[in-house]
Amino acid sequence: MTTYFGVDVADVIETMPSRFRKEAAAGISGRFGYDLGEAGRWRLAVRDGDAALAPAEDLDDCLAVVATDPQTFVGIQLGKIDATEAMALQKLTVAGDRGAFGSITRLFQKYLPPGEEALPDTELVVLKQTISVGQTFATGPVMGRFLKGLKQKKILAMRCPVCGRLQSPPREICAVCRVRNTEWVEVGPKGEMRMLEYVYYASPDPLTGETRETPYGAIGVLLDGCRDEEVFWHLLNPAQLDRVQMGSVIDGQVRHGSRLRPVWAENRTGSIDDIQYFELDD
Amino acid sequence: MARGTKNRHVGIVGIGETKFSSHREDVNQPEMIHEAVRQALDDAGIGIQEVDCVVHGNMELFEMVHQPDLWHVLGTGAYGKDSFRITTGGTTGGTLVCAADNLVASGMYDVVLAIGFEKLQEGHTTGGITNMADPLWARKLQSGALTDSAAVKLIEEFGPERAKRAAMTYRIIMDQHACLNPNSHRAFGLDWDQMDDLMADSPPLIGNLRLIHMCSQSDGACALIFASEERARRMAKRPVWLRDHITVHREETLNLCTNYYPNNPTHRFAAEQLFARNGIDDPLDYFDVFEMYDPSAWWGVDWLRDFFLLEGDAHLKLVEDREIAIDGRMPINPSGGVIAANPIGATAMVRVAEAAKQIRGDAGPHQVPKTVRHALASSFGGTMWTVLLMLEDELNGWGMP
Amino acid sequence: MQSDFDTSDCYTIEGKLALPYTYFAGRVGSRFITTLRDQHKIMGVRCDACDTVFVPPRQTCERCLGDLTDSWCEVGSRGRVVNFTVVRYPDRHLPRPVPYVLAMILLEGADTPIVHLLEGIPPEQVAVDMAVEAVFAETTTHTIRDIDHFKPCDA
Amino acid sequence: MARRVAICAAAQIRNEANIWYQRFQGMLLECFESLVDQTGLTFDMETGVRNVVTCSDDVFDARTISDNGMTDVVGAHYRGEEKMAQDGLNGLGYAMAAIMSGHDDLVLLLGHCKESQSESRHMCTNLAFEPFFTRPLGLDFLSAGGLQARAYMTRAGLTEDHLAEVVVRSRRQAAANPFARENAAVTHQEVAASPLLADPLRELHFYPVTDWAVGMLLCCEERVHEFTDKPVWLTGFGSSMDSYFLGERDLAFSTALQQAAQRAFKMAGGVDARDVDLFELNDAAAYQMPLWAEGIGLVPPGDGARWLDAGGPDRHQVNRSGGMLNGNPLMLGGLARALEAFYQLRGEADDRQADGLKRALAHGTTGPAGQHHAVLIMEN
Repeated sequence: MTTYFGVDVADVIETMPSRFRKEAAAGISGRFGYDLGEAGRWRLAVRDGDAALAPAEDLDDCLAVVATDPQTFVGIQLGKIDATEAMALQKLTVAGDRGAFGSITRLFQKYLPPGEEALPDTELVVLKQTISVGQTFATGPVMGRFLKGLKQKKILAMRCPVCGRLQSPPREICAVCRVRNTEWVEVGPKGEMRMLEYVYYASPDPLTGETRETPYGAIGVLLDGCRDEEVFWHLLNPAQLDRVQMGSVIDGQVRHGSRLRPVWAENRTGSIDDIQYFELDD
Repeated sequence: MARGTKNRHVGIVGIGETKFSSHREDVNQPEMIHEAVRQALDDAGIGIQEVDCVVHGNMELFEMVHQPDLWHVLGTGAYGKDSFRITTGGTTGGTLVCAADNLVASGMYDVVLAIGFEKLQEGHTTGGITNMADPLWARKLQSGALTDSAAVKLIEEFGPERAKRAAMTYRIIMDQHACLNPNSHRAFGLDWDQMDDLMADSPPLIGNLRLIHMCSQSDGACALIFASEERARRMAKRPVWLRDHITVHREETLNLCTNYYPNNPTHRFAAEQLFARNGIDDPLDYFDVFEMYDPSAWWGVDWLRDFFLLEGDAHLKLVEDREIAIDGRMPINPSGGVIAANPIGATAMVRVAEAAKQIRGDAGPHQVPKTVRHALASSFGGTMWTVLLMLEDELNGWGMP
Repeated sequence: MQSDFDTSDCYTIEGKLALPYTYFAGRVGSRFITTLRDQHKIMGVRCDACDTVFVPPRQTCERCLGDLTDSWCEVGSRGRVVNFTVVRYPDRHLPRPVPYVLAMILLEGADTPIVHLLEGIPPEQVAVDMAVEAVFAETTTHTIRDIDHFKPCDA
Repeated sequence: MARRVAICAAAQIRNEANIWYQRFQGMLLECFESLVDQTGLTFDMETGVRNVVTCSDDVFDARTISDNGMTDVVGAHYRGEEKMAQDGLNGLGYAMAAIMSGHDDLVLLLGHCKESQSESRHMCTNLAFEPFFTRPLGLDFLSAGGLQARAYMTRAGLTEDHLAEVVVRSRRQAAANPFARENAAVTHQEVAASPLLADPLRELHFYPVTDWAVGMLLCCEERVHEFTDKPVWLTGFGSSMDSYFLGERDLAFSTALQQAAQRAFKMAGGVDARDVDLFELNDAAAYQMPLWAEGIGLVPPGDGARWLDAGGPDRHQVNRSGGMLNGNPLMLGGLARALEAFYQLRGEADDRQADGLKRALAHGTTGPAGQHHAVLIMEN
């Protein structure tokens, strides 16, 4: 086999079982594929804290398959190449369950080339922790009234007494006119799709510390009774992500987006969760 | 200057930038900061005892150290000195420059050291940015600073083919610049023949915003030393003068479709105001280089129109004709910009540092080939916040009574 | 609250500030921690210019900005209490059930005291100047708590 | 010589234990509206406010870029906004510079903090300790205060009685302050019997959980007449940073405060503590009032107990507001001190008004046991 960065790719692959940290792998099981181009295809089977690695032609039974070239593979193992950047450049792809694959990669000790030992004075100490501090967020009278409206399946907005702009969720003030909003109006609850943020990237939700499920769609809905950019921000039914059409207004030309309706939660407590999501109003 | 005049002139006399990287396991936060501080002091040829005041900034929830300037005194040199901690999200680095300028110009301090840093590897950047949103509503919906709203806007206006090609052209030019800058975190060596593949295959993040378009998450620090005119002339071979700066924030609620907002985009508003009060009619003609805070290639393309007060497709043409390249008519980010390195709390200050190096003519391999006399640097943060700063090689009598 | 403030629509919603973090001790901090973990030795750094042995270590002298990367010196695992407090308010960030003693301990050979837990003595008997020694932790946390606590010892 | 800077107007809501019924935006908006009403200020690009300095804290707000949530309620939409992420007194020092530099004629300053929002303010301040050597021990600003209290009380001969007297006086003074946190009057016996939290600190020795918001308008000398006929001039500012690790500081005497005060006195024309008529010191805990009085040079080092015994606080007009000890949130303790000095110098301090004032000193601290100090000299 070939060497990259002075390291034999075979050595990196074959030491994988011995670098597997059994103690960290409790409760994890599954098969994971490595398609390493000219360095071959490999299947890693993890079960009850044990790991076995074997060459495999067919990786269809794997939860996730990582495909990359041997140089990138070795580079990542040695810390010479950043995995995210390799993905950006298409030099590394993960098919299947990306999250599961991510958890597996953390179960291996760092590869050390033969003859190099982890000396105490070169070890770089890392401390991983989730910091969590409970919070009691006030609604105040304005957001409070809006959220209470959701309990009754009503979407309320506030209107600026000067420029007439509607804001929902409402703000205490119109930023443009620098005056308190005074008038409440009910809008929607149905509306028109204006903007879809189709989110593939999974990140932690700081309100819970849990990682969000992806893909999801954050949407801007122009609720009935609103105009221009007075859009309402919420979620789209994830099953309908590929079925909606965005609307727009350019130079006065209106192109209408999909009609949407809110799906209300059964138990409503006066929070954003009182609307599960919006869905197509067919 | 504002409506009045600047109390006294302020020059940049020392510049320090760490190498930017996705990982700095070898140093803790104050140690990383100290690398930039040491460089800036050496560049200015002074010891820490000549510094009167230290200004520090980052976003503390990215690393979760409360009031981190307290700990970072182990690397900043602030011990026994006046110090401020001023933050404004992504614009922090620019705000720190404004603050240092104000502090020196006021006469309160003769020499001020400004430090912006971020060690993004220590936290979860997207989670940290999501946490800026209102906890009762948008925090549930936002995913960091990832948005493809600029892509949507450009595609709607110019069609998908032209818009996508412009964004990728911008991206490749930035990468070519990054390859010239030894401090870059990301320098791929992208070639023009990769364009179609990258447009089609780079992993999508949100809509048409792909991984290749988006800025990196970097560790790094930047330090700049500012001095009064009198001190600057004694200290530096060639002080770079900070002429004027403007900050424009906007409300928290960020509506996703911004093309019919009654107000100008903040970048455009800032540029109009700043250029008007400094008597600059044609910014494209006046400035020799622009270091822009470009968080993604899409935004980079879109914002050119705002910063240079362009109309129609003039900004697209600048990109398509590659006039934004280092040897072009208006070099944008000869450093490689934010897509090449983004230690957020330092990023906006790096724009100023790089612009100052261009004026000094000692940027190294990424020095713009033509003479640079007037430089523009921008910051971006919050919900479309702008800090825009002008740097000059000569005082030319501006800003004085 | 102003008496005319209408609170009828006001309430609160529980949430969290919860995010993952990965802290790096750096070369200097790592050497201190791994030496503590593996050899049960407490290391300090000496700044010659300031004539001071600092614990915990640091790469740069805070006062003169001198480079202290390679100025290691071992300090004793025994020392004396120079100051202390008894933490009596329960809270989630605390390492022990209350009450427990936080003491400032000047280790032999060090010029700056460190803060640590003092155990093995009722809080009301703790006194300034008493001699204490480190009790090392059986399992590592990769922090200063690789010293589990200090306990009183003979002077 | 740079132009002079004055505070023209101020506004606040009352300090309360738990403003559960308002978002911080609502708290700030009340201050903002009051300032607009008082002064008629505008946001015109030529003549109005173009720069707002805010003071808040990401950890206490549980919000990355905490100033992002308040742009509208502080009037900063399409204007400048810069966040002071230290005690708000530094915001005043910075606002001074922004005006003296010539960059701004007017600066609006607004600050808020809701200590009640998080499950524990001590968990928040624990995060100010770095992750490897100090945070794992559970250190926070209260236990750091306990350590400092013992160090200082030993040095200066302070007793429990002294602390009790500081607390009783603080409550008495605050009772005359309509915006002070509402606390019961206490006796020496009640203070001495309150539960120990971090020996020798008792519950009543430490400032209580508080929510608050405050705002001020600052203006250059040339335009003061547009907004007030009673400007309060900011004539000196200085700050200084001490060592990070508690073991490397002299906890019983703050050299950083001494430096900050000397710098502020120098800028104010070479005055010293004897030239100051009223002092507002940022006493997060009872022992800090004499400790800081020593730091600014009002009391000789180590003489804190004798100074208290001799009725020093009343004689020198120290913390007529009740001090931070009665209740101001972290990050705003110093700004609250400047606010009191502002009202006193304008003769608007109601029943707690001191006579014959010309010059006042406001003090703010940031960090555990006063790592960073700022001192502001104000004159009428």
